[in-house]
Amino acid sequence: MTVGLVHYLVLSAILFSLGLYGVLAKRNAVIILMCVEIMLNAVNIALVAFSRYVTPLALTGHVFAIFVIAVAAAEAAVGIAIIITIYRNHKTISVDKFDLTKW
Amino acid sequence: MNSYYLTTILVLPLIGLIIIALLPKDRVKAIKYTALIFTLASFALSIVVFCLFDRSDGAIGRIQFEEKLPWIPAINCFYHLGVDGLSLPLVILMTFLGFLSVLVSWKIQLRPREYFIWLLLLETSILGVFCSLDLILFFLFWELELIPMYFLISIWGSGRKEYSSIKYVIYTLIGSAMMLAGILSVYFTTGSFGVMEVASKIAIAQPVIPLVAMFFLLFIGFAIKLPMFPFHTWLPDAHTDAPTAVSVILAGALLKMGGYGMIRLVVSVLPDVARQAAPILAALAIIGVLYGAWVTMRQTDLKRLIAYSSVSHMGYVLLGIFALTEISLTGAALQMFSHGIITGLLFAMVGLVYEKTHDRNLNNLGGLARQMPVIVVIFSIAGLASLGLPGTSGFAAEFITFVGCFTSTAFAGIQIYTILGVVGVVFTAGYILWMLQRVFYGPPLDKFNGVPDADNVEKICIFCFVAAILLVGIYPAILTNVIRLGIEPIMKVIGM
Amino acid sequence: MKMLIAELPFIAPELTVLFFALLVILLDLFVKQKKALAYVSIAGLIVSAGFTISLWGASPNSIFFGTLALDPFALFFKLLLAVAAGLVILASQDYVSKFDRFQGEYYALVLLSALGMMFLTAAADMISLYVALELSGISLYVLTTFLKDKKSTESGLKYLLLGAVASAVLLYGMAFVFGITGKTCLACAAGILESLPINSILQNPALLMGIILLIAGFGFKIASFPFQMWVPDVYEGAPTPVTAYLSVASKAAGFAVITRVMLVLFGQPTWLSADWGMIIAVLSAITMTAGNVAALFQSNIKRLFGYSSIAQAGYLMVGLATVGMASTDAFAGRSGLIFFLMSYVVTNLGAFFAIIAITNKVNSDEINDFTGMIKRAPLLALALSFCLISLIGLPPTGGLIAKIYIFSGAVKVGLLWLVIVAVVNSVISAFYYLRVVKTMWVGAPTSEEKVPSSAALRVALGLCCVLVFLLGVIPGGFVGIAEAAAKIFNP
Amino acid sequence: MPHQIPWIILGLPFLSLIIIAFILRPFFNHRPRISGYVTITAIGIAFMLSIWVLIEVMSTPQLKLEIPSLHWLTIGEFEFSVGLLVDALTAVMLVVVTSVSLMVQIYSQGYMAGDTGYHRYYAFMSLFTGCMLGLVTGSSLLMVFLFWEGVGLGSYLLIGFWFHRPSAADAAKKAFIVTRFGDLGFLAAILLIFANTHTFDIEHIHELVLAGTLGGTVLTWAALGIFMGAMGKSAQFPLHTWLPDAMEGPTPVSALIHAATMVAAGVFLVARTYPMFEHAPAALTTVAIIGAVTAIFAASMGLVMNDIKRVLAYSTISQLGYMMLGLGTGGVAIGIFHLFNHAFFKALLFLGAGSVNHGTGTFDMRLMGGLRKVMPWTFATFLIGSLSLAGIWPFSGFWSKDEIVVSAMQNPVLFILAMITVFMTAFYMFRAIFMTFGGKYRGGAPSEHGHSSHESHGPHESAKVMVIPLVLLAIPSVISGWLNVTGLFSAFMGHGEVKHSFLEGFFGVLTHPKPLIALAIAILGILLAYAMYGAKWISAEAVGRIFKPIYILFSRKYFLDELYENVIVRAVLLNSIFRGLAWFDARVVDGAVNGVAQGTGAASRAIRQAQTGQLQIYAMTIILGIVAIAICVFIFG
Amino acid sequence: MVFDIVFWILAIISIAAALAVIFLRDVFRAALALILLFLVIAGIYITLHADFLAVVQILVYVGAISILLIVGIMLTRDVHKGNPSGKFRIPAIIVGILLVITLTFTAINTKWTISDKPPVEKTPEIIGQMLFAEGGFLLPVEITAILLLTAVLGAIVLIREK
Repeated sequence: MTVGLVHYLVLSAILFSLGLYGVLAKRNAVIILMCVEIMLNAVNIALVAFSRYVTPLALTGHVFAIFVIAVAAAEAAVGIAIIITIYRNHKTISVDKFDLTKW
Repeated sequence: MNSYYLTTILVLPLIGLIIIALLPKDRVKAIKYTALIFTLASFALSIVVFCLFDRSDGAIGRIQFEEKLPWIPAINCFYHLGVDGLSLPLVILMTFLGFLSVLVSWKIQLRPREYFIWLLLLETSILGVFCSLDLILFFLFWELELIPMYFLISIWGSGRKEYSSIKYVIYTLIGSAMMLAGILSVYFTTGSFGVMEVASKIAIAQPVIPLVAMFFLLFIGFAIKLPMFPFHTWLPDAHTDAPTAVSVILAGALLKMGGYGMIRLVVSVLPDVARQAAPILAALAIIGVLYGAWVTMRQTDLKRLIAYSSVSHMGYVLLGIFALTEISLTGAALQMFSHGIITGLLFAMVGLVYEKTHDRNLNNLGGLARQMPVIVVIFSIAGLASLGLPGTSGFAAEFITFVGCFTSTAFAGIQIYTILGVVGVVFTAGYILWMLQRVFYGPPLDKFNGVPDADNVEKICIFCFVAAILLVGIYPAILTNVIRLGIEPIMKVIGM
Repeated sequence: MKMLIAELPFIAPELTVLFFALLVILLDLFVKQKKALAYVSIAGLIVSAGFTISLWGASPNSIFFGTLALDPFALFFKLLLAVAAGLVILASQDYVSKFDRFQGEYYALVLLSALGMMFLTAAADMISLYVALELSGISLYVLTTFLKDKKSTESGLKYLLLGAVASAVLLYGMAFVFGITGKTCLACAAGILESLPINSILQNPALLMGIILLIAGFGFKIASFPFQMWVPDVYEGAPTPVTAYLSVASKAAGFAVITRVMLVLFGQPTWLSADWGMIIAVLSAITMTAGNVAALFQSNIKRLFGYSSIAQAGYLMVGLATVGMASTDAFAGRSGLIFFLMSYVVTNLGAFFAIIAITNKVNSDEINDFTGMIKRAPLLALALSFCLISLIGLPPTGGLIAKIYIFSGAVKVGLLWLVIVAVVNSVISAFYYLRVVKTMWVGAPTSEEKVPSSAALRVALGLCCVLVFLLGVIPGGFVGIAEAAAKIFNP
Repeated sequence: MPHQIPWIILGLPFLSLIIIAFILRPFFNHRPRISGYVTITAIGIAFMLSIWVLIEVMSTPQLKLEIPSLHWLTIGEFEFSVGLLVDALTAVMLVVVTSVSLMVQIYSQGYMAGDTGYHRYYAFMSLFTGCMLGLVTGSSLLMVFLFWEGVGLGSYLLIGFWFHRPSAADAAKKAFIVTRFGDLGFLAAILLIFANTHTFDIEHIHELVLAGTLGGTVLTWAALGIFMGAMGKSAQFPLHTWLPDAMEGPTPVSALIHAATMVAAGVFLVARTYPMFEHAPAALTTVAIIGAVTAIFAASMGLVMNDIKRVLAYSTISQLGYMMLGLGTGGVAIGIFHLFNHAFFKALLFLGAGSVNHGTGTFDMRLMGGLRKVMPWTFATFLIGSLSLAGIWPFSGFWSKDEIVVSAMQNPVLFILAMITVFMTAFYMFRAIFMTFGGKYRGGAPSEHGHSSHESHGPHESAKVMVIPLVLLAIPSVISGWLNVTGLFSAFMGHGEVKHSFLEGFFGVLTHPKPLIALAIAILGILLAYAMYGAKWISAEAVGRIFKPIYILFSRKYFLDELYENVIVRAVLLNSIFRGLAWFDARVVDGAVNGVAQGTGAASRAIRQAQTGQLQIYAMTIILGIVAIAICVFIFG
Repeated sequence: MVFDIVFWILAIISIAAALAVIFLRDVFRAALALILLFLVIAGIYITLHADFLAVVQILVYVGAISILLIVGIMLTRDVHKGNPSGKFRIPAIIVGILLVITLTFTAINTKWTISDKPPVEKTPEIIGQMLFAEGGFLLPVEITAILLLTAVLGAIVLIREK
């Protein structure tokens, strides 16, 4: 069978879920941030795939992906900044330690 | 058509409230007198309205002193006030009690300024309920009343005041929540918020939900307020822990909101369902009457005792309403008024006794007749009125209710219910006389030596009550001639 | 390009805010009296609001090639956001003056987030929507972390990570919509969707997932169950003014955007809108119940308001569900939603301002430390009680009218069950709101000393209370505004 | 005669009440006698007017006055009006009430002298008299019921006049509640009648009864209901228990209320509504039987009482039973005639007892004796009363009792009962006489109200103001019976007509067997009493020992009080049912409410437990939510 | 055909890389795996004829974001702690599987409207057009600019000591 849209979608789904698993399961905040990036990339794959197969002439999907990448960068920057600040306060970045605010 | 009597009656307490709010905390005397003046003015004005009220047959079913201004045009709801035969007596009752409750709380020490502010707000809100002819406005005032009640009970109350106040609020809110749903479904059935229009429109309209559902959504709120068995348990707590004046208003006017609402918004809007539901509700009413009386027999706290007796007495109102005859409805309306002044007086008297002796427990009281001759006389009159002695409003109201119920053809076996209701009267006599004996009779107790009798302010206040009780008792026509104008159109709707 | 220039005036409000944001950052470098910055920002917001109002008459259409909508709905929310942001800044002064650095940045970030939300409410294209969302989001993450203490940073991290996940989810949803329609512009996509030869959502799983993922993405912002769990934690940790800001502005923006997207994108055909309307209805029922019940015994005032804002979101979603149920109706549900938001914004802000002043003094968010506040700060306590009463939905406040109004819409479209759930919920809510009131009115104060509050804050508080009162007593005009503002650009 | 007169009669006592309550009590508190004078004047005038009314009624052919009724209130098509019905019955009752009341008021001037509650006493007395007059003049059942309750109130207040005594307070409460219980029947009957006739007007109802529109079971039930009311007020078995206790009130009160007037109201009521009973035979029989049973039942208890007032109280009950018997068997005339006579001699006896008490300071006959010499007037009048009560020719009691016995003869059982009662009556009355006035003085005790301690030095005749009423009452006690010697009274009551000349009837009666039997039996009773208490031929103690169980049964009043108060009221109602309900209310009804609250609270804690603060949990819920919604939609959507 | 084979290879590598990011004990290695992943995804873009996007991907992700993340790792000196899993491993797996099932189900069961037109070459011009020319996404671009500014501002505010 020839590779088609669905293959790309499934791939993106798998990557998305893997990223999600990372977010849910890992302790290290930075790793979690990485996993978020993986999720965004997965979405990008879907977008580009759609753009390729649904609207081959208009590259809206690509443009969308570019914006996503830009935003991802910004998010990563702020994310790292926050992680550093929190490290200063808590002397750790493993997220399961952060439950001062609960109930 | 806009004569601003009613608005003035409503606003007078508010003005007083504002003035009091502006007065400095420590000017207690000024605060009291302001409250007194404005409530009195409101009362006087309502009397004027009562006198100007057109009692001719032409006025049957006509709203008088109507005021109608657009309020929320988007959902065509109006600032719409007006009184008819049904609401006018209750307006009088409220202004009367409002005025007297100020006298009752004349000796208030704790944070008087806030106290009178809440009291006046309470009066306005209750008056609003009786005057408003727009469902939304009605609901607004209905809810408004909760706030002052909450503060009055939880700050100036006694005993488990916080529990009682929140219980009161939550319980009432549950009811009014359902009521709101009911009101909205009525609105979308009839396209109108007009209390008077919906009755005529609902018959022809296509209901958005089954009428029965609508009926009980509306009913439950009023049933809780009335209070109908088994939704009554908030009442003893609220009464017991509320300050005297609040008990007076609570028993006197607040409960009447329930009965009023039932007649105005339930029976006359959904008569067919009312007819179907009558047997059950009448049965509950009777249970309320007897059960209330019997539970009262076991009470030892004076306030609690009277509170439970209210449960019993309001049962007659419910019975009268769902006997669905003109006489019974008139009786119910009269019973509301009469219970208002009688129980109001009873609570005022309990307040006096408590204030003098600092005790409300029947087991500790006794032989007070010697120390407080005036109080014993008035208390006895109140008690006898409450047990329906002829010549007092209690008899007139209950007798008319009985006659109405007994002659009713609403459903088979209502005569039996009526007889059971009559039986309730004996038990009333039982606990009232027992209470009087426990409090006042028997040998005087040394610990109460030198407790003062009622002073002049208190005398004025309680004599006003007695005058009202006797007036209505001896010549009930003074009210029934008015009530008739409100009831007869409803009877046309019910068609029985 | 010329056309572009010609359209610039239409985003004058946003431009103003942007300009003033930058201005504040610059001034921060050489202005000693930091309070001035606050007033500069407020001035900016006022100007922006002025522009917004002046644009009101503008014929509803889309600008910048369909990336931005210009309709009363958007304009109204811009106005609302401007007001909210302005009031928050006004009330922030005392609080912020405790920071020794970054006051300028604080105000700038507030402005920038407001800017993002303004774009968000007007976004007519998924791309601009996503970017605007992130703009507001990122600035809010930073603001949440602003205190840089243990709680604040923790909240910041939670907010950031969960927000990132949520936006990824949202993005996936958009991807699906894009995949089905091949368009990113909402209106155009809607056009395609209508023409699709399907008569049940089950025939097109992608569409269903798209809807669900979008609901989830926005649900995170408006704190709808089951996407609401971040709310109490973040509210507790964030600086109190920011909490206030979060609880009103970001929620309002969230509702604006979800309403627009749902209505424009999935408004037609009606069976579709009915489907997601029902989903929202169920979620709303659960949301309000969860919020109210969880709040019952909450002892920390900020957390309490976290839960309370969840509950309020539930009530608002009743309006949203109504929108879904009657998507063809001119303003069914929307007007209710808008009116409720008006009332909610002023009420919640008022409440928070009082809380800011009090907590500033007593240095604690515990409700027990509010005991006897009526003696220490009569006006603050009174105002707070008033706002709480409005939140319960008792007269004479906007809360009651708002509830009646929004519920009446729901009853009309046959959501009576939901309304009953909602009213019962408002009963439950009375319990914990009144508990706060009682604490302030009954009982002896822990200390006798008065609670001070700056004039600015008192002004803000007074404004809110007056508005709450007016909304409750003469709602006619406001309802008119709400209905006018309910017009969404919908080709 | 202007038709306002009856209204004036009715109004006068209330006027005096108002004067006392609002003028004398507040402003002339230190001059208590004034209120006495006011009351006496008012009632005196009322008495005069009543005489006038009586004459008027006699002179009118249809034996009744037309008095326009007043409109009370209207509801829908229903008119509730109040009016006066002045016919023969009313006229007689008016005279009885006003006259006895007048006597009692005068007497009270002496009896109550120096009591602290003097004003209150006369106020209550006026109130009672007014209500009593209203009761007898009322033209509609509604009005009758109004004042019916009113006299109940008066009785309550006056029994509890010395409220500081627990016994008095208890007695008052008991009296009110027991009679109220009877009133249930009355009220129910009124409702029933109204439901079927849409009127309260007695005469109108009678017309309907005669026309047959009101009849059958409805009528029977209505009649029984009315009779239930009558049983309550007239202390008929089994609702009689309150009357003996009612003796806790001042003696004049007992004389007026619990002997002459109020307790007779029940009899009056039955007479008033007699046509209904006539057309409901079952009801009428019930009246007769209850009457007979009550008569003997009460008499039997009267045999063993040592408190002179209680003796009189039981005799009252028994006599009321007689009246009922008379009504049930003979008719209005007979019953009312006995009521008429009884009113005078029983009032006389009570006042006599009061006078004795004043002299000796006690009511316990075992502490009296030998008063014949020290209190001649009292003795004489008391003797007359007793003879009359015992039914000795030619005293008034003889005539009415004779008629009742004769009419009771139609049923042998009732007749036997009546005869036994005659015997017992004679016995216990003279037992009382011998114990009180015979023998020698046995010491006395402090009086029922403390102020008369100065009288502790030996018994003495009472003051003029007390003796004169006794004398005045003694006269009718002798002669009032003669009114019907010629059948005049019956005729006046619309029952038969004047048969024979006075003398013929006066002595002729002795030629008939039946009266003679009754007379003989009465004399036997007197002789036995003499034998046991006068001459002491037979030792009362011995008799008591022989019939110990019976003695105990009688003296303990057949344990009815115990049954009512301890068993029914306390054990069954208060401590079982009501306590149970109170528990139910607190635990179940209110418990449910609080339960709901606690349930919500539990839910709240549970939900908050989920809020662990672990952001990964939160993220997980987000995703789970999405999946769940998707699945739900796929399943239900 | 070539593309197909390339796709399969890249797909497998990318998944492997993702797994590596998650399961590698050493944080640095994880970061490197992430970079690898980014590169592979760029490759996937090429198979989708998105060459310009691929370039952007490499520039931004590999060039910027990865570095940023690594810096983050350095600054938070948690390296020795490694890359442990939290206590929610099992539920996380379940959730992940559920999600992947849902998404895959969606992807497969939807009738996508595939157009058979060949994809355009010369993507940069067109993208340039769409970003900056008339009828394009100029406004989002501007907003993104502000967004980046905000991010910088925020980062500064947060990083610098109080």
